[in-house]
Amino acid sequence: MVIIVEKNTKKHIFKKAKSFEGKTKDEKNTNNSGKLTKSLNRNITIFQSSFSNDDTVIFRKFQNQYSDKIKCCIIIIEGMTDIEHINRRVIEPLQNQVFQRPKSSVNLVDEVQNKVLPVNDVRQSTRLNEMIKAVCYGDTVLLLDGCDVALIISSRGWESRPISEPESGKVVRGPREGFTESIIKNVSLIRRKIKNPNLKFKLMELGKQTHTAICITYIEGIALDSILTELEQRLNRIDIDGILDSGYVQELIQDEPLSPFPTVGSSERPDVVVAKMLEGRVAIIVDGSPFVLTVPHILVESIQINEDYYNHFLFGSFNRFLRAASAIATISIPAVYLAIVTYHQEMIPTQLLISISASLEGVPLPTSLSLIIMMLIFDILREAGTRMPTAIGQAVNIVGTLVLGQAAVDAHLVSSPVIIVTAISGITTFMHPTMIESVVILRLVLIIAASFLGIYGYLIGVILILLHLLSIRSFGVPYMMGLTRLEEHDGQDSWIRAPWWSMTLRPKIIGARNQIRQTSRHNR
Amino acid sequence: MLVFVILGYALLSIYEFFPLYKENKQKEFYVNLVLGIISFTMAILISLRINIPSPAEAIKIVINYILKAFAM
Amino acid sequence: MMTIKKSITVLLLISMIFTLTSCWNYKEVNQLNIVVGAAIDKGESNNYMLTVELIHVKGNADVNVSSEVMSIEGDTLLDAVRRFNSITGKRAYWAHIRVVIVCEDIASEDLSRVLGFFVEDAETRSDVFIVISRECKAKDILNADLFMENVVAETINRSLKNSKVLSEFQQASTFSVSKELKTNKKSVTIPTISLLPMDDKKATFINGTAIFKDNKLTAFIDGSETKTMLFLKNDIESGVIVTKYNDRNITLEILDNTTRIKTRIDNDVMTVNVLVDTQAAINEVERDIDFSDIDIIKDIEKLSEIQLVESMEGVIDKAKHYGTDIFGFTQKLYENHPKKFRQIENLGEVEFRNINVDISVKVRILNSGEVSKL
Amino acid sequence: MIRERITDKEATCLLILFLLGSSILVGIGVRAKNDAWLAGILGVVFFIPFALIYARIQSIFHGRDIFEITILLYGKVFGRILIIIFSWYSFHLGALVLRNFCEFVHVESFPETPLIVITLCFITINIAAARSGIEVIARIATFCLPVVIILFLLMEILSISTMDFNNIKPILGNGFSKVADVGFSSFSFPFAESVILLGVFYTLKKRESAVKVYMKGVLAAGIVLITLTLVNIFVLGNMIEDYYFPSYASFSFIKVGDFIQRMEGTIAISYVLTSFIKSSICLFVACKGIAAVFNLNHYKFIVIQTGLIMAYFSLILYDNIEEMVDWFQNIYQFYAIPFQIIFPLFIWVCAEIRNRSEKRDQSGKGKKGV
Repeated sequence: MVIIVEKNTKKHIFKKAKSFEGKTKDEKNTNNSGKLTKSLNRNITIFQSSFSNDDTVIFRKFQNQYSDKIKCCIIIIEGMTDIEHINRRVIEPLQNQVFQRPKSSVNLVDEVQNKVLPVNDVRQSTRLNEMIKAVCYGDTVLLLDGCDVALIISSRGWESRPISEPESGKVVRGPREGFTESIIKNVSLIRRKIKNPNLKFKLMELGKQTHTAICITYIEGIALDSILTELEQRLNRIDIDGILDSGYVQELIQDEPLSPFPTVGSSERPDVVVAKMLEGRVAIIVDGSPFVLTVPHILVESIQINEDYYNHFLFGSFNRFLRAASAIATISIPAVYLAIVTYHQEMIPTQLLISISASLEGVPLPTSLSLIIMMLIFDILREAGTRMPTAIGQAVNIVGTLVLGQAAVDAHLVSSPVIIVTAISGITTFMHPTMIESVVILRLVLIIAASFLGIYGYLIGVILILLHLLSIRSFGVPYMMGLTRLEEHDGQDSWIRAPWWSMTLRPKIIGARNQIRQTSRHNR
Repeated sequence: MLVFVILGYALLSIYEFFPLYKENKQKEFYVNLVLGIISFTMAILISLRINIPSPAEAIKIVINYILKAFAM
Repeated sequence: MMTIKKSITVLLLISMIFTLTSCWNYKEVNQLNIVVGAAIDKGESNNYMLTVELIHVKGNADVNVSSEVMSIEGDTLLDAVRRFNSITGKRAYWAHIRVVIVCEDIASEDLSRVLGFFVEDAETRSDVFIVISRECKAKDILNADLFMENVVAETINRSLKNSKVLSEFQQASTFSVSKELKTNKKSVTIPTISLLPMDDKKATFINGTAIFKDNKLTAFIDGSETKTMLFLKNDIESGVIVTKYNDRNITLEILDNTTRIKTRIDNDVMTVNVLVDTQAAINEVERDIDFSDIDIIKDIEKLSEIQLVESMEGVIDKAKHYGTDIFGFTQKLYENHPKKFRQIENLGEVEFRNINVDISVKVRILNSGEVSKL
Repeated sequence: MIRERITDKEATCLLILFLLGSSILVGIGVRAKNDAWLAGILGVVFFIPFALIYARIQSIFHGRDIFEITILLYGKVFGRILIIIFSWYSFHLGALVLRNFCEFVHVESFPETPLIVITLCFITINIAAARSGIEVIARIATFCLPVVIILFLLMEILSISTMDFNNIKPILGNGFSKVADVGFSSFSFPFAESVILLGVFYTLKKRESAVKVYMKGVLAAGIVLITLTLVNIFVLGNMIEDYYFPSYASFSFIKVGDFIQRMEGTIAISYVLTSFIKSSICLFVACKGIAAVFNLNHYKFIVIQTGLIMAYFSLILYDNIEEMVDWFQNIYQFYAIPFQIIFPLFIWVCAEIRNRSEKRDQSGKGKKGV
């Protein structure tokens, strides 16, 4: 699939180049290398042929009012550029200022760049490709008559969402800002938190069609070089036509593409990302996506929520414990219920057994099947609820949960314990939003395993999952790090959240380069 | 039962033996093949309910013999 | 490549689980007939007649529990158990059984044969209460009329659980009985159950103890004798002692009791010292006794001590008469002096009759148990 | 191929779980009835010198597995014969453990399910574990050990109310010789079975750690097993030898109030975990052994087939559970002598001699140099 797409794009580019070569015959010699000519009109036609059938491209020709010889043309794309900025800082000085055309064309460009334009980012260019790209990015190309050198004036500016609190991962306590779709804003959000020259940003571009900007961010001296080089290698390997969200990148750089567990983290919150960077992780900002990726991502991070660190450590630890317990519960409860009810009835107290038996009276479906169906219905409701507008979503939820559930029990389609189990398991799913994807799948797998060998089937399933979890790594870091051993160092920030004054070291492998987070005696 | 056994082993051989053969790991391939044949015959015998003599019996007889010899 | 391989492994494994295990032991709860009580009688044509009490559940939202009793005969117990399937259609489920009632006749033949099924089967729990039906068929007990409860077995279960309140019968489970049977140094004792007529109805009534020699029922003792036996076994926690003082009945409530047993083997003579230390409260008194007089309390203590010793001696004599060591003295002797005991055992002289029992009882009245002085 | 490494702690967890595997199921020294705990203590005491020998072998040849050591000491032909013997034992032990556990599931929970189904289901996780390598098994062991220990502690505390402490009397009622005899069998099962771990501990980080791991592991496992045996005696008394799986039976008496009862299903979790670890290690070592015999590059290619053979082998070993228990109690301790005592002694003596001569050589060379 991927290969075909690649071929198509190559052909397309080739075609474009060909057509533009054919049209202007005498530029053929000069334009083989994609260079400008000295004639303004020809240059404009070159650009026009490049942007043929694109009406959003504006070619604005104008002259200096004091000198007819100075003819200019700016090329911009509507909507991508800050028009006001161009009018004031480019067109106005060029039209109104008095300046003489120097003898050579190069000098004219220098003159304009150095003396006329009050813009901070202006560079000269002779390569056509660079200029076309710049136009596509929203920069302005200024062509001058008689010069084969053009000026690229930075003028990117488009409407973007203001910084607001993100929908996911709301907090009671903690900063209320979230990343937006603009990479520049996102970078500034991170920069604002770490005022330190060690904070590094490496820009690169991905996507052969979309040319999406991507920024690798890390703190030098904390982030491991091995992780960084590995990440760069993987990013360089990416060969895709377009990237519309950081999810693309996430999937393309993952260690275990088939694992249901995420090995790349993502967050919408600058404070979370910065905290992770301070532990030695590397962040990847993708233009156009409010979700910033962090690597390496290990399982513990799924139960670490930023608020844990802002609240009292006991409360934080309690919440963390609840989250861990409900993570286990949400995948286990349906399977264990199924195993006990269909295989190990001796474990149920007699009273309970009687009421379960009564609730099963007249239910045609076997428990295993009804449990699977209910789980699927729950997932359907969840999926429907997220896509719906809020008002309708609530209605769907009410209909789904109350009406359907009650009706199903009344009509003897499912037994009421099954509904209860589904509901508990469903609610606990939402304790860790980042895990939903994996939880849904694992739950079904465990239900199926339990329906075949009871509690032993469930255990086999759990052991298989554990084996999988223990054998995968994220950028060389064991995925279960911190969870297997309850030692002081690793355990401080896994099952519990130790008080800040005692967390003197960074996580073991991730922060191996600079282990010391703080020297404890200064704090206590 | 027999169908399951044959089906399972067919799947296994696709999964296991072909890659080894392709990668030209001859020694591994042959050892694995021998083991595979052993396990396949055992599976077939078990599925056909043919009694395979247990080594536990033999060990028991030998050890009892030795113990008696020592007791003497 | 490796990851694809791995996923294929996982798929293969899952498919293996799918294809290889079809659900042999899968059983839905409503496909089960929950057995709560079982009664074992002698059959008319076959060896055993098994009567079971099944839970009958009705209603979905508000559960209605009632029970049904049915009987069937079989050569062995398992045979009878399996035959139930052909009557009810559903599988009988034994994991929640509460009580097993064994008829006198069967108990006097061989108890261990009955126990086998309950202890060895994986489904039945091994600590089910066991009682012996006296002067009626075991089947009739399960058919008794109900008072306040829906299920007969549950009623029996509760009264057995609360046996400590009255101390006129003890608890016995299939496990404890088979354990004692195996020891063969202690006679098995199992509470007896009978039917008590009440107006025109018949209620179940647990009282007294059946005594076994080896695995055969040999004798019965009544409730008060059972209480005395429990005193000797250090198995009493509460209960009452009724004493006469100046022709007036005084009821002492036992608050706490410890019985210590000391054993001695000198020159092949086995002696057991029983030290009973009881703390009691005067609870129900016919009027006109002044408890402010300490001497009177002393007297009552004395009287009750004598009374206890007398009754204990009586029970021990009775046990010696049947040759059954229901108190576990032999076991104690063996535990404390294994070597000497072995020697005597090898001589063939270990018999309960040969054991000397010395009893000393101390009753301490802690308070008068009255709320007010009046 | 990255060389696998396990920390001391992981190794200790591995050893403890290995020793607990299937021995918590069938109990140790049950033939000694109420002196089983004494037999257990004797077993530990007997084993300590051997533990030191095992550890010594590993620390002399630090970083090498038992197969490399054998070939180094005895050459290619005789060494291979020894390897075959060792891997056979590992293979056989794995099959025994598997059979043991599956028999437990079969008898206690799924009497109607054919044994082969249960066995195949369990061998899948063993194969998966052995394929993922010893590092993963070790890490899963650190995960499992707290679960196992906490479950046992919980169950033991809950079953206090059902205990009868008089059951332990009379101590040494059947004489010391019986206890010593049973003590030997509890030496060979489970303690001396840890000879298998010689095929695993080449991954240890430090030279000295083998001794530490062996001592810590054996003592911890001994304590767990002996407390468990004591609990069994206190609860079951003289009935202990009537049960195939005494600890399961003794935990079945637990009642918390009227509501929570028949808790023994919970303890099955620890049985699964320990048996899983033990049979996985056995499968791993057996595969490594086969790979060493045929000089294969990697053992991973043969895990599936070896695992399947192990499963079938465990099925044909015995016709029924009585036969199995009888074999375990009367034959196994003699059968295991060559593998548990003779084989390591052989290696150890040879290794010491070689070690001495090497040292002498080295010191001689050193003197010459000076």
